[in-house]
Amino acid sequence: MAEDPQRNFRSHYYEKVGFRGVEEKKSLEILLKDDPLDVEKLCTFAQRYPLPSMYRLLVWKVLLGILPPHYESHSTVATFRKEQYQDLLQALQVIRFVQDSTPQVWVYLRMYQLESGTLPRRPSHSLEPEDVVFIAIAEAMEEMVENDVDAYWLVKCFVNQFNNKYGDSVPHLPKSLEHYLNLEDSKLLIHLKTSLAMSKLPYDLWFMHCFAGCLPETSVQRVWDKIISGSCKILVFVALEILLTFKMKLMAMNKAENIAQFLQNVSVTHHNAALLCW
Amino acid sequence: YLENVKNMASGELQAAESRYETQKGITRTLQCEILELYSKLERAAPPEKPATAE
Amino acid sequence: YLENVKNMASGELQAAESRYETQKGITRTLQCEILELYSKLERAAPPEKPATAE
Repeated sequence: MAEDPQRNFRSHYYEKVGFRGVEEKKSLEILLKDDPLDVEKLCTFAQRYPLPSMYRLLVWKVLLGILPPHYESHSTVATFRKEQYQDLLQALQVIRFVQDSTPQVWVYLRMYQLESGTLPRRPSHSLEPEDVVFIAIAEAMEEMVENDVDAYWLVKCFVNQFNNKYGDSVPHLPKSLEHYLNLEDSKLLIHLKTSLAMSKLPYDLWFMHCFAGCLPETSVQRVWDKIISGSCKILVFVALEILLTFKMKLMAMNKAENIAQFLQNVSVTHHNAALLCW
Repeated sequence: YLENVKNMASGELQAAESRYETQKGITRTLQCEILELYSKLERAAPPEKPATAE
Repeated sequence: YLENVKNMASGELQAAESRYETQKGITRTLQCEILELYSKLERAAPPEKPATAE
């Protein structure tokens, strides 16, 4: 990108006064005029900028392969997707895994299990850890997306993509967080280490639930923009941001349990502006 | 352009394929359910004298 | 040649379509079977007191 200081200043200014993304929106609109869509360019865009909310659903679907790059195929493929959803739902109703009273995210979980051949023998079977992750992601997605068919496909493809692409990296993310925290604020790291909190941070919530239910929806969407477009590093940086934002509070706590508890509940108690501005 | 047509077709074909595979998975699940229901039924109402079981 | 590619693609899609429909027919049959088994089971072992039905 050409570095025009004047323009950058303006963009910066827009950001401050709430016009953030006027230029980004225009450049995305140009990309969306391509037919077929250039998936790689869309990924690059989403890596750099938050997606404008009016185009987020379309871009996510294309990046996750729910819709193909050719606009001409969209209606045919959307019909197939819908039928697949309905087939699953109907089968689950017949075998009584899904009833009218079943919460929507549970319906999604059962559909996903049926598709991946992991449906338990009975609905009462207790949840596996990966089911808990699925439910958390599904709950957040359900808030973001109105249409059930879209929501199911997005959760399913998000979870699949995440596991396939980042499954091997996730175990290393805590180490990576430690590395960056050491660079940014070694005092805080030392404090967290001496209080034995480093191993007890809410890593599941951050690195597996991808901040679902932990950050405000708009922040989660921005994190997911990056994940869907091909990088899970963002998870480390957001976790780092959380630690730095609450440094004072964390420094005042000495018990690992208290630190872990505090960070686990950050979402509920603090919608800190700093978390929205990265 | 030709490549384009091919890619377009493959997008649709993949979606059709996924719909089919899911349907196959559904069939498998339903078959298991049927077997289980039969065995439950046999336990509930032994086949020797199904009329008296009620 | 282009026409050829298009025809081939649509042929493949139709084949996928028909495979899907067949599978769906099987599913439908199995679903009916399950519904029937459930109703038999309920008659054999009323859900109110399943333990005493045997």
